[in-house]
Amino acid sequence: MSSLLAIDWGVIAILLPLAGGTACVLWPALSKPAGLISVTGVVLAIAGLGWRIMENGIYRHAVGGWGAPLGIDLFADGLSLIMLIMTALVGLGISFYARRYFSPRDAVRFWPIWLFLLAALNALFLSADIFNLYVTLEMTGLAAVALTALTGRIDALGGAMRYLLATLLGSLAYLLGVALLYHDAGSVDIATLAQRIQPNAAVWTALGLMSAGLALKTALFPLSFWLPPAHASAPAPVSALLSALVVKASFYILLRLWLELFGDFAQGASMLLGLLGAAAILWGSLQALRQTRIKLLVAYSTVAQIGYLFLIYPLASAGNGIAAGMAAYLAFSHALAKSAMFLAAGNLMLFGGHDRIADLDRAVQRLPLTVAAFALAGVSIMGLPPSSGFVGKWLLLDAAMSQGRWDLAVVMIIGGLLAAGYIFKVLGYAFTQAEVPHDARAVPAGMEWAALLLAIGAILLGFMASEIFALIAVDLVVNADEAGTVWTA
Amino acid sequence: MLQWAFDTMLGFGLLWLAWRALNSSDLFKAIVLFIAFGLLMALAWVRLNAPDVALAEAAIGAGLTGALLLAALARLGAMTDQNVSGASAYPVPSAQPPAGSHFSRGLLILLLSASVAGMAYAIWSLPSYATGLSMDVAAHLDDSGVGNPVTAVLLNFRGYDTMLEMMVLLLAVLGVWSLGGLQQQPEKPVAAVLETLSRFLTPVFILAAAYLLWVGADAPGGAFQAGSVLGAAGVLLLLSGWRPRVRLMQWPLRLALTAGAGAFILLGLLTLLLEKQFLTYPVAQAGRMILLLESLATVSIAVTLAILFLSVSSGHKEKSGKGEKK
Amino acid sequence: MTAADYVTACLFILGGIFFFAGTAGLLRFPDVYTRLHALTKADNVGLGLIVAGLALQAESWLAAGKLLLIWLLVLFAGACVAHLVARRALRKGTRIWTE
Amino acid sequence: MDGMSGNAWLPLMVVASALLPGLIIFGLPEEKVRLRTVLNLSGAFAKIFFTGWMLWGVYHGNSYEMRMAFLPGLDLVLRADSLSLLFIALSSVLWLLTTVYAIGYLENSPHRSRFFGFFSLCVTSTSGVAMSGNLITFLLFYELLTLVTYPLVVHRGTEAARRAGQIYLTYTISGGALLLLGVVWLYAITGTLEFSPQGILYHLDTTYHPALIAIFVLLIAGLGVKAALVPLHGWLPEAMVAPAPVSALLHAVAVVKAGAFGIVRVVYDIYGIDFAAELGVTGPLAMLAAVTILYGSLRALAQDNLKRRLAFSTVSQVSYITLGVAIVGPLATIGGVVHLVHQGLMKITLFFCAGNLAETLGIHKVREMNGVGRRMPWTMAAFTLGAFGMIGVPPVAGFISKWYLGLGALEAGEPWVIPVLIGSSLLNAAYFLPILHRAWFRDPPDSWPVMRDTARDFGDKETAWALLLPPVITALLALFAGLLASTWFSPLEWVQLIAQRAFYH
Amino acid sequence: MTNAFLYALAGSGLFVLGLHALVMHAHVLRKILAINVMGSGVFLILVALARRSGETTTDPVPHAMVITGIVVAVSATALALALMLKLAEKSGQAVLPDKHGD
Repeated sequence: MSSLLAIDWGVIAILLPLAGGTACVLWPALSKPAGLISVTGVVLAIAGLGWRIMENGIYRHAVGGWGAPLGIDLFADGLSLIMLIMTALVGLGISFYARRYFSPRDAVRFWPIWLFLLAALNALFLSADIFNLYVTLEMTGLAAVALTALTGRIDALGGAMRYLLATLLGSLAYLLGVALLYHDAGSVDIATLAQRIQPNAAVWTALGLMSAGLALKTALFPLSFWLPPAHASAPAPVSALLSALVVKASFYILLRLWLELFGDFAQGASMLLGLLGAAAILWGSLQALRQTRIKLLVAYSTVAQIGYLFLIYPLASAGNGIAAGMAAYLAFSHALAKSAMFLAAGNLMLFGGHDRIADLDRAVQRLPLTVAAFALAGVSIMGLPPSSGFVGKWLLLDAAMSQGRWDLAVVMIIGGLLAAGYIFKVLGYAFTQAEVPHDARAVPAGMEWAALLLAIGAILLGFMASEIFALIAVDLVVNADEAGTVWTA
Repeated sequence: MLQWAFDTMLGFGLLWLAWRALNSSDLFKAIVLFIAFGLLMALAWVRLNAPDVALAEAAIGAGLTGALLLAALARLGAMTDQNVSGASAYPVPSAQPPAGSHFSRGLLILLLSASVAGMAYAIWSLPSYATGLSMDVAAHLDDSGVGNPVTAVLLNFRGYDTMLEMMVLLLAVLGVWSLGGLQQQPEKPVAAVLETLSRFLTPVFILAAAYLLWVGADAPGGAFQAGSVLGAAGVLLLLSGWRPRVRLMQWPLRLALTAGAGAFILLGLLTLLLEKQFLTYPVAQAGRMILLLESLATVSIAVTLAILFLSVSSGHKEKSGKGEKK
Repeated sequence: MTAADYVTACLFILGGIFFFAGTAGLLRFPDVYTRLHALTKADNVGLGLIVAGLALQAESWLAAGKLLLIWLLVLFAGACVAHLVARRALRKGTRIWTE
Repeated sequence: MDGMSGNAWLPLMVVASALLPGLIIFGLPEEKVRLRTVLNLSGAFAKIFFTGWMLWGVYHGNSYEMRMAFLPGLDLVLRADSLSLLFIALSSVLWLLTTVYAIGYLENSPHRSRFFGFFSLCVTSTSGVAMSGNLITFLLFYELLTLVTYPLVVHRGTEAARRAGQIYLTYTISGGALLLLGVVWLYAITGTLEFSPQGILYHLDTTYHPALIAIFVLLIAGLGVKAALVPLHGWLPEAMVAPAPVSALLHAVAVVKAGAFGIVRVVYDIYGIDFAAELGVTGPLAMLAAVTILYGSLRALAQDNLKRRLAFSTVSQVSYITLGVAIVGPLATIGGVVHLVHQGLMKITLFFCAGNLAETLGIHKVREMNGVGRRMPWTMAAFTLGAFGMIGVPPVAGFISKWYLGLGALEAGEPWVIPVLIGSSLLNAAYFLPILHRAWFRDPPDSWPVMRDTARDFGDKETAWALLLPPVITALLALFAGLLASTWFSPLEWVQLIAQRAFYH
Repeated sequence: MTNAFLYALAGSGLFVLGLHALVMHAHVLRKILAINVMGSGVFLILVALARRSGETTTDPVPHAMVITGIVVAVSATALALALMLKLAEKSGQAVLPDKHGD
């Protein structure tokens, strides 16, 4: 067993999908099996990595044997691990959905790009080097854009174009920040930087540039203009990937930078992020409420839910460990719920040939598993118990209340109400007979179950808050000075 | 003093050209100005003692990007010609009136001025002497297997970045392929002079690429530069009407395309197995391994760039040979 | 300063004049064809003079050879490109300037 | 799952006895009628069995508690104490009867698997509400109840049902949000949410009192939505579009009682009745309850639609519970809490009967009820018992509640309650007696209203057995709860036990 | 003192010029040009400041980073151009459509 423990599962988690993607390019006919094998392998590798981290604490691997700051280190603590688990599980669910979703012609296009995206995400969550993060960020962005445009329909092309420009702009701003940090402190390794940087003009400018760039890529209001058209026009599994995982990538980098580098001196800036998050909740929810199509509704819901993630910044003063735990938990919860929602929306589109909400026509009877998936995911998005969304919201509310942040608490409550409004709008019509009956196409059972299982995951995660916080605590034990603030449940 | 004057002029020249390129009324002119801007950038790299970057910039930044832009513009002109109206080819909906009211434009200018001032201040406040990682690089150069520090960083110290870089290139091709081909366009007859030119230049390009690759170990040059020169040869051939046979090219093409990425992956696995350390070369073998990696990467880069050019310039997607089953 | 240096300086000045004239022509001449004339003149002769000047300063014959090679390549490419541009202009129906 | 030792599994079994059949039923195809019926009934019987077991145990001083880690610092707790068992016992008995009734009512109608699935989940959440050992567990099941009743409200799939569902949700979700805000605030102050006999707040410094009053308002507002306190009652009459068994369940057991039960818990086990009185929050609550009692009765008077009249009657009657809770004193407490059971028995009878009239004869309006007593004597006999109970005619159960409420008010020195009780009783009589008069003393029409499209022909039979038995049984239960109030197994006896524990600890 | 700061300042100027054009122009090709100019600006800053280590020994790490960056830029440009062409083929013009393409 210990030999299994010695394997560098982190490297495997990056290499495996890369190899799979390359194999897809070489043998297009084998795309689907190669894809499924790689994704399953990644899940196993992440499980191995998780085991290793539980046993040995923080994972660090010096690529090339040089070690930071000269070389690049792979690095995983509890926070990274949770993001990796999120990616692996949600990716697995979406992959099994995509297995039936794409025609053979599209499958050849989808799988290699998705595998490269998966590799990029894994590499990103395993990175501890701000320039390496830039490369993985770009790789993520290009893959995401390529997937968005997959249908070749005009709205998808427009959405992808807007998305590409936004993501490139975001990356450039981030890279400029990297340049300033490097020239200020002489390293791109996060741990080294953390020891060296002082709040001076260059660091502040880097902070502004990187935050703005990453906020743009995460679609923080008002930089969210690109998200709804892209996420709504992409094929359903791709929308799920984008909303569940891709926006989390840039969010994770921002969080990491904040936790390790900027958090100590950037209180004012964190207030600004929190304010924008609150605005995002209100604006995104109101927009979602106005939509007449499911996918746009779900896309705007993502804009709103991203807002919740940013509320962590002003509330983070309670201690980094708690902030990281809350952020990881919220991100995970949203990833499960939102992917389930997009997949369910895809089923409904396939089923009725459209995604007009008012014409759902008793979908609840004719497509029960799908509507159940949508509803369960919706429960989590609304933040109603028993679900991970509820737990996440509870943690945030509790933090807000203990710090006297009434404004944020009220925004969260209102956001939950608005979310209930837009989700039950869909469900209400799903129960109702439409005036004109519609023809329907069969939906493969595998696709229904993929959506449902992800949604059930979003519910079950609600009972695993203690485990998530225990994982976060893994690295805090090593950073002993913060161990005192860890919650032990 | 003379140097200062030159650098100042070059700096302002860059800014001026960029401004002109971005705001000229005619798109063709804009692209030509942009290419000129790229060449000036190459000069700036030389002034900054960065010959490797200068080579890459001249070949990729100015050369291939320029070719891509021009090809796309030509396609765009032809397309809007066919699809919309009988407007002339080049001035495609020229310089659309910039969006936004006077107020918002004023606000934007104000914001941008503020941000440039802030950035300038931040840059200015940096210490005037800093070595960065150059000491570390110099200390380990002997163990890296190559003598050119830039190559050492690219292929050894930060080889992992370069590995992901190869994936980005592959991803670009996949992305362009996944869009599907454009509508076929009738092939135009190619000028005899161009054909001769390409026939004459191709061997020279190949030779130059091989030289850059070889010399990259110890002097400016390397896989990216060599690959882009080779890619340029491909572009030239494509321009002069050369089209590889679809059936024959399927496999070799895909192999060439993935050679660099595949080499990195295999080497990564191998080092992980043998050395228990990802992408760690044994010091004695490092030079050879890097050369091998670079050679395969050069092929991949060249093919990638040529395919990208082809995809943008013409409707042919058969060449790329998407493995579709009818 | 050796004699070679003086020769180099002269060659540079001459080359510079050609480049200047070529650039002036490019900017001032009335149509594509005449501008091409100015441009290629500068490329061919101006660059040739500069290369010659540099070659005198070269450390080895090999370096001088490389410089010569560059000049030849530019000559060749310049000629071809000038031809292609002129051909394209003709095909497009750009009229030749006459007084 | 820590704390699973000893008697931990019984509360879990009570919850599971409704949950598991429900989940299995979701997966059943429509035509598996027999299997579904077996599952439903065995679940209901199992629940009664486990409840009886726990009743026996609690009576003899045992305690049942299941604890499970949930949030950092907060557990999910299911605990059976005397109060929760009262509610559980009520819900298990009524679940069994309603299930029988629903099987008869929905015979041959579509989507039954879905219906019974959500029905079971509804009972699951009610059991959870009843057995919650702290406020977070209560919140969890309380919100779950909202979610699983929604599909029942919109079950018919018509545009009207969708609208009604929207109104239902607007009220309940907003209420849930207020409740959540209150609970979080409370937690931020106290750091615990456990229910405990003297409350958890009495030791707090007086500087917290304004905040605690605000929290009380939030909590009552959140709970008051489901308990249909004026002005938060608007959803209840609208939810009448649901099928009759749903209305019966919503109004007699699950939803409104969850709200009322929550108010009892907050006043007794979070604030503590003495501390609540000290804060001065009980007086306004009692006033609010009194207003609701009168307002609901007045509105009921004006309704012609039978179910809507019953709905407004519910608005009025449920507030007796709140009233009893808000009057500080053991006797009033007894009156209020015992009404939890009494009102449930009586109101479900009335709704069953209304459903029978609609299902058998197509009668939906009061003015269509002329002479219906002759056509359906048993049904109307049950209805009459229920109505008498509502009015407070001895010896039906409703009288007991009102009697204790009145005594309690006098004991607590709040004599203004007496006129409210009398006025309400008069109003009750004013809207029930005309119905009874029509049913028994007017001549039946030549033909009954056209029946629903799924209508069944019962011939000379009064109606189906499955439809007739439940109301008759519940009516008898309501009667006996009053008649035998002084025996050891009556609800009143049990409630006296509860009041004893709340006041004489 | 070297020319490092001069070029770095020019780089920040390029970044902002590009940003301005990116926001102001509707035509996608111009936006792509703008992104490229911005990229050049960032690269210039990255390499220019590496000159601070002296005339003879420059820091090679930023050089390697910029070469990496140039390759990313050309990849992104190619993808963007292909997208633009496809969009123009479908919609007849190379400007971004209004928010929701329906």
